[in-house]
Amino acid sequence: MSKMQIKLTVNGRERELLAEPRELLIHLLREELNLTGPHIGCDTSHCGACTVEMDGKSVKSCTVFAAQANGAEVTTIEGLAEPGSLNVLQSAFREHHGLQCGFCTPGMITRAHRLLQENPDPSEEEVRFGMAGNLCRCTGYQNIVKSILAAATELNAAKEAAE
Amino acid sequence: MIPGAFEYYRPRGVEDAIAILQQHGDDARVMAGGHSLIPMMKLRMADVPHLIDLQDIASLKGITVSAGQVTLGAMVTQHELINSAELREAAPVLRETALQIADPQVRYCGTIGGNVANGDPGNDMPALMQCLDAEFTLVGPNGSRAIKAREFYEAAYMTGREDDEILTAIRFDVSGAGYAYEKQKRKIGDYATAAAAVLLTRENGMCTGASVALTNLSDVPVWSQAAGAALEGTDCNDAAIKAAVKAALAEADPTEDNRGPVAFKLHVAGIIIERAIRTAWQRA
Amino acid sequence: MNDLTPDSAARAAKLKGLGCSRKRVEDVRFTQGKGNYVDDIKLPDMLFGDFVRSPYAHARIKSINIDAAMALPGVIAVLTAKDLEPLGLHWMPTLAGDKQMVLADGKVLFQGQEVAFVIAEDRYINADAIELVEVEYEELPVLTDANKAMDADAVVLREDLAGQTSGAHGERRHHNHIFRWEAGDEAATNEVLEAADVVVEETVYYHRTHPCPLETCGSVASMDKTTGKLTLWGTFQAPHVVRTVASLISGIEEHNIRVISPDIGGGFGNKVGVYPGYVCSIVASIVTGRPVKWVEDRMDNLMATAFARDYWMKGKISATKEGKITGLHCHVVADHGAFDACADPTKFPAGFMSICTGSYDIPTAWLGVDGVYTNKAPGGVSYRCSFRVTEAAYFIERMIEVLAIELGMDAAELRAKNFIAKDQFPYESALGWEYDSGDYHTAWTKALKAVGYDDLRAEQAERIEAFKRGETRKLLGIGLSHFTEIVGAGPVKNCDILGMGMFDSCEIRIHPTGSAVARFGTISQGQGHATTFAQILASEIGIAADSITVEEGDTDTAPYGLGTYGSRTTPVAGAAAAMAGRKIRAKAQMIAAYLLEVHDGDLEWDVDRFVVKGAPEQFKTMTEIAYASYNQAIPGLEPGLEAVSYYDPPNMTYPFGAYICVMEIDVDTGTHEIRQFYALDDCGTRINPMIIEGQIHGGLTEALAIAMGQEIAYDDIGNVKTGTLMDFFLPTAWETPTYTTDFTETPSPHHPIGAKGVGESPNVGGVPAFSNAVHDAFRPFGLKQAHMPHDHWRVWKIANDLGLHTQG
Amino acid sequence: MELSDEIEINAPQELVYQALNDPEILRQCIPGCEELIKHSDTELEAIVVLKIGPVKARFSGNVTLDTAGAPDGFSLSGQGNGGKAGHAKGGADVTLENKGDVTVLRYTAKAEIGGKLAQLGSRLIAGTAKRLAAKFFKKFADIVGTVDA
Repeated sequence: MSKMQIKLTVNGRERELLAEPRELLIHLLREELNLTGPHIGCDTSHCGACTVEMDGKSVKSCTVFAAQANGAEVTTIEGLAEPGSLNVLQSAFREHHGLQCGFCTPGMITRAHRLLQENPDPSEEEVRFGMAGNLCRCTGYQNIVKSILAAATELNAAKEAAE
Repeated sequence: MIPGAFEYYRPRGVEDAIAILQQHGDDARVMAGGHSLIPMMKLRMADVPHLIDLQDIASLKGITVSAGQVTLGAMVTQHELINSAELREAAPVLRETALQIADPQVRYCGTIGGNVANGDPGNDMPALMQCLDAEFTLVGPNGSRAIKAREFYEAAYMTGREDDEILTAIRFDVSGAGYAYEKQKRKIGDYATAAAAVLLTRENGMCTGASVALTNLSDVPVWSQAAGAALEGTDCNDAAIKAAVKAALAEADPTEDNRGPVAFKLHVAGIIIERAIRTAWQRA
Repeated sequence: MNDLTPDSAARAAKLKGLGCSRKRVEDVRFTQGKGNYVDDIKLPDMLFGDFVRSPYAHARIKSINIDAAMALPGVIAVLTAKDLEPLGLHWMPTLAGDKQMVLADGKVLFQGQEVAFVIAEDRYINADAIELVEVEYEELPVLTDANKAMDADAVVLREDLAGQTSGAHGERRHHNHIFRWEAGDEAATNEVLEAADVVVEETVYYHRTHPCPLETCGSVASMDKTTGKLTLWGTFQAPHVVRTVASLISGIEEHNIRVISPDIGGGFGNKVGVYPGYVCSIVASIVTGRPVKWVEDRMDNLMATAFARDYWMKGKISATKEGKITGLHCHVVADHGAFDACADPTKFPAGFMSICTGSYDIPTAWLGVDGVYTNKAPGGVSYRCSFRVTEAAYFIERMIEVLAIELGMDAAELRAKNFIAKDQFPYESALGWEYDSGDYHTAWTKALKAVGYDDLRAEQAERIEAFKRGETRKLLGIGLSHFTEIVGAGPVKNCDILGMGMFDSCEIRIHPTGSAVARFGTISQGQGHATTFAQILASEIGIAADSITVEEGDTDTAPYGLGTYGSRTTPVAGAAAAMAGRKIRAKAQMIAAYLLEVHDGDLEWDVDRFVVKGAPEQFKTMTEIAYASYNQAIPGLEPGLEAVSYYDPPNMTYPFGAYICVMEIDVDTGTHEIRQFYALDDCGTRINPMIIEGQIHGGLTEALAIAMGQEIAYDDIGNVKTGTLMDFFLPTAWETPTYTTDFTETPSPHHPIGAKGVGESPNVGGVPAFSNAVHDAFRPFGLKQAHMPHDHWRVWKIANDLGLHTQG
Repeated sequence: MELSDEIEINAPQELVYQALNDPEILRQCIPGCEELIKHSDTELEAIVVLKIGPVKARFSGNVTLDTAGAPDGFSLSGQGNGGKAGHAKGGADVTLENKGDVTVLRYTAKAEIGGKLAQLGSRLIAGTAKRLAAKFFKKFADIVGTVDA
């Protein structure tokens, strides 16, 4: 099948490449752009390890065709913080032991990032519900939830201090 | 998992999409959010040589509430349904249902149109649409026609939509009825073991309008007229509820799968229907 | 830099050694998405390989036609058993002494079995080519019920074993029989059972499930034909064993094989075994001269790689009227699938199932295990448990419960009455293990008190009354579990894998400026080795954990080790770290003595330095000593400061714990809610409490999944019904409860730092706690035993069978 | 999976029995049947396209008829291969009861589905099979009934 021209903005940078329409966004990111943070876990949109942000939505990039992402703005874990630094969520995951093998972590943090954009002060229940599209086999979620709540508190404190 | 190859189309108008459908017949399919279709393509269960992505068709978007009627563009996502303030006012049952579909990521992509047009008995919106007595707009080569949700579903994946038609909009009346969408599932992301949508109108302590519909309890959504009739004219007392549950279950025809055997599903369905009725009545 | 803080405790705190909840060093990479997993590896000219798999569970292969696949542009080769046969690679040895087809040789024996290996330029072409390989099958009768495997008329599965009346573990009694393995004294046990006041008999089934790490299995093989060197990256929990196996089966000299386990996205036992994908990627790289990557998708992973459990355990337990247990009899039918590819120490084909006397002083016992073949995937790995310990714990914790019912005793009290007492350790069990240490009564009392056990029982009694009065449809279950693990495999005298003794290793090199690198034969899959090994060393050698780099997983640099599984890392490699550290310290002491011009014996160790006894102002820190070791000629001593330890543990370690689960069950829908889960663990000396807690949370969540819904289910004709994460239950944050963790600390007497291993305890102890809660809820209505998983419909069925729906 | 049902056909038993053995009528009645070739009185070969939503599988297979019970009934068994979608095997027992001008046809069918269809589509298979069977007999009744009329 013929390849098509795909133009998208990834982590703030415009990228243009040729891809088969059927190429999955996760492969485009991982194979063509070497952004190996998002991972493939289940292939059927259940695990969320491939979560990236696309046009302000958390999406499972294993269930999006590259062609669909044509023209989109995509952010991956690699684009969440300045190179060489951890953002508040990333630090909180480390501080509260919100990860073990690290495989689900990029998707988890990318999803949590969006969750806090939409709901900056979530309850534990809201975090659990809002993170239910991301599976983790190692942590049992307790410290993931703790990390996200801690990040929310810190972000809110910083916002208040700025006001 | 890698899908088979396809030609990709992203038309900007419904007519363009229909033209492509006409040109390729059975080999073409439209895709809304893609979260039912893409996994099937990746599993190589579905082979779609011509894939028509509807995301650029502006006319398929938008939520409108006016003149006592709700109109939803087919490409309105579950996420948008959940977060629409006017919808929360006009039809809170949509939010209640949408929140029980899949998971957050899938709800950003999954659309109301895809959910109702797909014809998968596991989808939640078809039963709700039957409960609301919604009307679907189908546009095809010969123009547009309307079909009632209650007449749309024929069998698993078989609906009243012709191959060259696109479901473009969903319309239903605003009602102040008490509502509930009750669903039992194994986990987040699963289809219903049993689910029920109920709308009840209450006037002077009596039920003056009742609508009951079921999800994943047959190969089509089940709108049970008899169940509604059992409640109408009563004060939704235990006996009436029991009669309604019995009537609804008489129309259920679940099959055994990993969620459990038929007897279990019917039993759970009974409980779920009863809970939905009680919640709806409380809210009426 | 020398730390001049005079206060020892303050200096010790700075080291971040044992007992410190040190933040993990791995996380800086992982949180940025900079982990390096197998599928992240990209080499120039790399090809992609993947399998044509069988849709049938049992069928003869009549023909394979690869022409259409080969005609597709970008397809390099399609390998079948016929291509591998001349190389002797169409079959491979399993870890359990059986052999397994690499590619289907004449027939297929389970759905998803590897039939052909397609090699193509990329994974898209590969996937298209797989569809084009035409395989003609002739269906054969399918055997999925292990209990029927040894019926006289059962279909013959392994034609290659025709006429073989003995296997790797002795006599074969039937064409589908693999082995009989026994422990204990059956005659004596039968006598005790016959003479007992009370005997109960129950069949306890621990269903088939799968470790399902979030990262599937995969490998990248790169054969450099000019140097003759093969580099193999893969999801290997035991990289050195893979190197040895690869050398043995390929004939490539071991020094010419470099095996690298990069970051691993969870293992839980799934990545111990050797899979056809690994072999085929190697062969493909040799054949094509190009690097070849193979990565499973999730369905492949669930259908074809190592399953866990599938034990039918028939038990009898006897006791006096007062509730003192006198005997235990257990016969297991073990469903091993099509090939015996269990990952167990060689002499233990049923793993450590003989720990099934649990935490109890049971004077007489017998265990017999019959392994059988069925048309299911091979495997039988320890899914977050040390070699069948979870089966053993589940068995005894169910038998205790049914015995309590028979005796009319409270199950908590029955346990306490039969615990091995503190002063009985070291304790020799009836099935031959020497428990090193324990204090079960203290832990149990603490646990019961923490949850308010008596109040819970009172609440339960009230609930039952309310239920009978029709005021509620929810029952309350109190799930008790007291487990004893056996981990740290293992002493070389009785534990080996493919002949390799199960020691482990540590090599330390101190740099001149006082920092260090330490290498191990293990490999982390999320357990945080880079963090915790450094902590052990920090306490042993007085160098801050932050100044110690830990490396694992590269067989060219790491010392030989048996890998990470079965909670063996801390008990074995952790001990090696301590012992290597002590060697360093011993040499450091000599250097310090030379520098301070005193005798070795005049010095004492103080956190990070040697101090002259009685003259605290005279000392040499490790930093000074390290520097001196490289720049001073010290008579009688070689320069440098390095040490290696290969540690052969004298015994296993026996972590234990007391778990209590409080569960609400809706009788009508079969749904549940976990109101409380209390987990007390005793893993001996605690290295990093934060990481221990994380391990417990994760293991409990796996236990929750297994007990409450997770299974690999087959239909009658061998279709895998649970091949995607829609049906294979992995709980989300929404279904997972919040856990309360607690601990007691009973150090292992034989381990250098007293540590025992903890990663698997929560799975071992958690499954019976969840399951017992379900059972306990229905106990007042007559339930004795119901099989897992306790998903909604099965729980509903319990209620239905007990007649609890007729009153509603 | 087991299916059973009964249907009244507006034609005499003899005609119904003949129709059941008529490849052309069967071809028209079997949903999605593209080809039905009669190799002998008891051996048939069929190509059937099964369409469930986006899933389209072309099954090719053999059907063997057992006519020992003629004309009060007969049995058939068959197996088919749907390529990547999976495979199927099954059989049906059909009895015909003469009620004057009307014939009551009763059938019980058994089917085993294997491969991806069974793994991924199990929740839809039984319902679909029921619909397809119903569709077959409805069409059959229509055709045979019309022929008679």
